Amino acid sequence: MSVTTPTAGTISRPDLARLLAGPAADGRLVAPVRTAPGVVLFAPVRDPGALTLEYVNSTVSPKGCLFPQSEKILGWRGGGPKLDLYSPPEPQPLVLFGVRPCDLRAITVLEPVFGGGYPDPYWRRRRELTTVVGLGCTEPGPYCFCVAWGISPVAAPEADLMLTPVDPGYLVQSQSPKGEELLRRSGVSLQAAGTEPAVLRERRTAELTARFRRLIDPTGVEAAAERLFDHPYWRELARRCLGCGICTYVCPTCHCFNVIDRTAPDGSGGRYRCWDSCLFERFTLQASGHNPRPTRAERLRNRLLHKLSYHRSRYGLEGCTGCGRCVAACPVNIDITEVVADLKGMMT
Amino acid sequence: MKEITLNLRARAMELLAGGRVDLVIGYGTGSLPEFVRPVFVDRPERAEELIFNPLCAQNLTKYILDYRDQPGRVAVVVKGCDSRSINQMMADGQLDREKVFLLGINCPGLADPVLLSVAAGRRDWQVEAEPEGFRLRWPGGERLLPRDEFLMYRCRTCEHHNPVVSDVLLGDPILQGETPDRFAEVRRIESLTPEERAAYWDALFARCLRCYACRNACPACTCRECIFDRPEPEWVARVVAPQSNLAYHLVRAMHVAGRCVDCGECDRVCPVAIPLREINRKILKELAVLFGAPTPGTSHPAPEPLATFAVTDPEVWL
Amino acid sequence: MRGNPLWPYLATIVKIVDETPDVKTFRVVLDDPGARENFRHRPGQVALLSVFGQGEATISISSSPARRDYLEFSVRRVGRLTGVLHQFEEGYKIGVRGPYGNGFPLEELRGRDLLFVGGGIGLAPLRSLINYVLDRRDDFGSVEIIYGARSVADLCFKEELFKVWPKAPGVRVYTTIDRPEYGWDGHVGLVPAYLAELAPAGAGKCALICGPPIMIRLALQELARLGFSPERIVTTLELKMKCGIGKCGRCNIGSTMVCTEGPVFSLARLQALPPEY
Amino acid sequence: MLFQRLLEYVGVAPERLQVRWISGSEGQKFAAAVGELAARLQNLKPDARLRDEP
Repeated sequence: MSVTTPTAGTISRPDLARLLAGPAADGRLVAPVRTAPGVVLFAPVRDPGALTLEYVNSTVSPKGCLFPQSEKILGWRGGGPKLDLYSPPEPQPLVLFGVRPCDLRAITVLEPVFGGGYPDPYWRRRRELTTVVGLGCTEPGPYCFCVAWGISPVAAPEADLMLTPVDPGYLVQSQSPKGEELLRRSGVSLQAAGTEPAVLRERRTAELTARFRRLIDPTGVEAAAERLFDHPYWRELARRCLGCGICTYVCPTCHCFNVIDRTAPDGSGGRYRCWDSCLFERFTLQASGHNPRPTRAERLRNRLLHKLSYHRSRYGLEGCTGCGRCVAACPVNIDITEVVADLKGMMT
Repeated sequence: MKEITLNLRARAMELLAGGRVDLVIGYGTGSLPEFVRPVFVDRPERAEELIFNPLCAQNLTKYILDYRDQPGRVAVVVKGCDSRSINQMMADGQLDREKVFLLGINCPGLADPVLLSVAAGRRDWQVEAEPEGFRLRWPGGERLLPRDEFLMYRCRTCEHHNPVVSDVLLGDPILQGETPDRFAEVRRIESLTPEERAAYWDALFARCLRCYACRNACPACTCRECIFDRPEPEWVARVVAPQSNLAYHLVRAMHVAGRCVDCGECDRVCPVAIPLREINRKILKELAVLFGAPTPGTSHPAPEPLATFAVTDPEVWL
Repeated sequence: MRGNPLWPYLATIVKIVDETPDVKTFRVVLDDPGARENFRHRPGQVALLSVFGQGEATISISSSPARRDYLEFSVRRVGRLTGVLHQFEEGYKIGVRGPYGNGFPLEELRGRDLLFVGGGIGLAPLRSLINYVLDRRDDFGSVEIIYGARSVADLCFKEELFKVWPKAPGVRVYTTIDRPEYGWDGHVGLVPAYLAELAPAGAGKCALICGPPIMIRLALQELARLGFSPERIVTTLELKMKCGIGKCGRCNIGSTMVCTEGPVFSLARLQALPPEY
Repeated sequence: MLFQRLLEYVGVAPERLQVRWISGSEGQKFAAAVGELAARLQNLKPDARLRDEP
């Protein structure tokens, strides 16, 4: 993603609606929508007025725009000796608005997984077709801890267009050709930015960092996790785990998937890539009946260690971005920040 | 609820110290004041981890199944709604009553965390039950909230403040009073036109993540191997789509039909707040209409509406 | 859609051999000549076979890379997909994706004496290496093959086991079955016991072992007792794989992805991994 | 009965589910019942909510 000379400036609130009016009109805008009390989801939005700006973060991460929960990866016709494959339809170009810095960092966290040795064309294509509009935070949420991983709540290079709320409007920073394209097509002109964007971000980051409810220091947790692999802590923690998929499905960096074939009555069919969860019982069950992770303890350990250790040792990147969704959504209060503190505590 | 907590701790310590049970499953404080979580106390000195406050919503009875095949006895804290699960699990042959000690709690009604967050305008708060209502405290503020406006949805139509089965009662009995209509929401949905009903449920199931939290939290979902996990035959497509989400919820509702005790856990654990219980409550209403059946688990042994045949049963399709 | 690692090459089944009542060897030829050209595999590598409508399964490539014009997969009927595959006939289309995995460490094996220890279908990945060794006989030292199965009918690759391999230079084949059977005058007993009985000298020799986990565990103890060093005992792990390219997050042992960094591991490396396989 | 009412509740046409009590020896009754079901379904347009799309 080549970064051209970043143009920056401010726009007013009504300008924001104009910025998004084009994509919204032709059904290409995905933005946060309050769908139920306490539930904000990224959804297609036809009228910019329908999206919400009063949200700390969405209940489910916007990962689904780049790595959909169910995606047809190929189809076939015929069967037996006569069979041919066909490609799925092209995904639709999208404008994804309202992505917080923790979810923007998640794109970088997932890049080596879907890029890497065997580049994944589906992720690549959706990345190319999606213009990501980031929105800086004004207030840390009750369960956020992004700064613990060195993420600024108001800055993220992954966004094509980065908005930072400044009264009365927004500071807009275009960080890619796609960002500039969106600005140009919307006809919204940027007024001169009062203070230097970088300076403003610096100040805002420091301000917000002081207002986080709790901050963890994850340094050393990777070594702790390695050493405590066999510790009974995991079995004790997993006693209350329901073994459901909530924490993995709301998470912006979980990337595990299953490949499932579906057949129509006439024998033709499609192959789907769908989200899967290492918490599910059958995730590692082998045809022979052997399961390397037979109980919830091993599975919960695998999920937490993937975030706190494995992702880093495989890709040199933290596996967690501190969005706090799994802390908010877990029905039995399995809190990853508490696990980090426990693991480090057990090492001293 | 403070004296309930003290009674609970004392009784748990006594049971553990006396070797009557090897484990006490109850509620404990969470990683943050607004969270409560299941705790598994296996030593007398850990008894003071046990608490009871207006957030203790989880139905702990399903955890008993994890210890069913292990030696020793387990004690579990049960509220009124949870205790119906005990009766139902016994009726399903899932529970050996001798191996379980029931710490019954007379529950006056719990607070709805979502409503409390709206009242406090933030999510980091603490709540305590007081005779006149819920005392809500957050950094820099405090309010006394009227009880019936902030009760959890399930508690507004509570049928059993007092456990229907227990080995000991840890609070003073609460006057049950007349149960308000539990099927108001079901009737509202029934009053819609078929197209409106279809649109209503489609919109809800469209946001279902198929995370299976509703199934994993449900005390009536006790199959050893669930059909939704088995790829062969794939009764319901594992691919998340409107059709398979609808099929999943209908099939699950039918599988727990006549056994769902209306404890409200599926509602509570759903990460995208789908009012799942209105499906189960529709079935409960039909069971009441067709067979005059009370809420499953109200008593044990009791004839199960879908497992027994009576000559008076209606034969609509004969 | 080339350049798509999840897109299988279409292939045609040209020959099906019934090895045992529940194992069939499928010889397949990739339809697209270009694909045939650049599908280079090393012994011990795996491929993901697509049975359209059932999904994909990870199967080791049991044919030697030296024989370039076809690929062979020996598949035991254990589940849904393999069940349907076993009903396929010659001429049917399947999908092949791969080759994936690291394969046997040929550089370390070159010039050494080799001991193959196989159990049941575990002979399939070893067969790829055995035939490779026989195709380059001078590059390797002596070859001993200890192989066992539940019964005579369950012995895989009988043609090679009794007629081809014993006649190859410097190769000794020891076959056993679990329980005595009418008409079988060979050795009777489990593979680890037979291994202890034969007691091949371990110094400088590489051992390659594949089979049911219980056989591997017992045989490993014997090999250690016979002086085989953990670096030179090599096995393949049969974990569930859905993508084969290190993305679907299923086949990890700790942070090691078996599909990309395995499935072949030396005992030394296995012992360094967390006990989760 | 129960399932039919549940289907109705979620907006699926109840006549898509028909239940009959037919013994093994009542061949004609079975044929008639199936014929009747097919006839009823003819005038119902396909319900995309009930068909998995491959």
